[in-house]
Amino acid sequence: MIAARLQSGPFDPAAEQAALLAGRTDLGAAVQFTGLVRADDGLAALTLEHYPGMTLAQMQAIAAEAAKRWPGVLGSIIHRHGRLLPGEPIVLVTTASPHRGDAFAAAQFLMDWLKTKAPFWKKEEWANGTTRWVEAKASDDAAADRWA
Amino acid sequence: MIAARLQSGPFDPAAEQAALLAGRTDLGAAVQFTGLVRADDGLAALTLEHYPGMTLAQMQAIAAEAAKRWPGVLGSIIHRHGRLLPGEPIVLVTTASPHRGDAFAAAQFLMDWLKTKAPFWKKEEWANGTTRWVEAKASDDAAADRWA
Amino acid sequence: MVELLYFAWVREQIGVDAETVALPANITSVAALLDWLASRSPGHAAALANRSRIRVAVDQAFATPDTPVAGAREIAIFPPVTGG
Amino acid sequence: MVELLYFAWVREQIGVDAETVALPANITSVAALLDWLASRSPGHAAALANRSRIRVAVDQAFATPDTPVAGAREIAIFPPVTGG
Repeated sequence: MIAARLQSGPFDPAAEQAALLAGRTDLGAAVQFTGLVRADDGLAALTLEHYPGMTLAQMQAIAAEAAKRWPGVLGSIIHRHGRLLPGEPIVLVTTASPHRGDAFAAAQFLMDWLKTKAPFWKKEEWANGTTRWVEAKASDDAAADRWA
Repeated sequence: MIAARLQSGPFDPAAEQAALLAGRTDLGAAVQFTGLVRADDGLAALTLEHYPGMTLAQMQAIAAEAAKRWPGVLGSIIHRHGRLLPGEPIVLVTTASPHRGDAFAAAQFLMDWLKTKAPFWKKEEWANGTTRWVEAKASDDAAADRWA
Repeated sequence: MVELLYFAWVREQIGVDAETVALPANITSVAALLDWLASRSPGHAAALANRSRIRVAVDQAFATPDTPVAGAREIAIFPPVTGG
Repeated sequence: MVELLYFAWVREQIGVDAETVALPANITSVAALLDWLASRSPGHAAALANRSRIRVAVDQAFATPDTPVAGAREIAIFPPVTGG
């Protein structure tokens, strides 16, 4: 079971991982990925737009695909929307599994598919008021194609 | 810079990650791996023996190798020793990087090398008092060989 | 009638986030829809000028240029996604 | 004199966690050291019976069977590692 959530507020990585591990002693590996607003070029903020009717459903479909490919993996994915400041977390992927290989693979798969198959769009905003929509990256498509 | 610590007590994943990210806005990705005592076969406890003079130095050498291979990655590795109960965390690897690929790769490398190149030995203990030293796994050697 | 939804810079260039249109009977595919939409205003034309930068979802499922649009209730048009 | 350290089941089978020995002059490599040690007691022999399951560190650096031991201060003998 891999849950999906879409929210504007922050998330609590420790609570997400604890929820997966609670009452289980068969899980030897937990992986957590946090994506953050990067601002090395002076970015002031990032706004994440989503498709209200489709984005959560698509996240759930991505989660279901990961659960099918790695049946022993538990997990959750949380993606934020709205305006976020440099350093703020955007996305959290948590996986747990008996062995580390599956936990790492499922977490990477979930991120690669979230990047390329979930309808979100990032708009960058600088201190002088200029804005720019982030371009999709070929490297993200290549990463997603690994799992085809 | 990737730090290494060897300790008997527990660790705080959130604090480890916060320490890497503090004051930085150039890091877009953070990965955390937690290894836990697995007890699906009725294990009562696990004792981790180490080589006092060598283990920490070897962990530091592994950390230095990762820092050399992924120069943009910050990180820390913490490994516990002593007697641990099912569900308790054994090892924590935390990495942060501008992009997710390097953060994931460095975290997996660190785990694969810790498993095969750091002098630790696990002794399993069951409720009836029997004990057994864990055998090294060929799959761990294969995982480490990926990075040769 | 079909509800058209626009996101990100497609929305900004067209100038509205949604519009309800009656599709002519000869508009049967996503590709034909985009051609027809591009003729509706300079904003539509600018937004849809480079089809390689346009993605479409028909009734909330990702579509290709030859996906049928007959009977669709909601068609979303947007740039390649950049979440995560 | 060299300090020998034993870990995990090697330590348990030999029965001590460390011993200080004077190496005979003809013991120049790790392989020769293991052969010589195996003759010291039934416990040593049992612990070292299967060399494929034995790992050695000379002065805290991982060694191979042909690593020299002359001048070493500390030699550790243990099973393949199982941490992480």
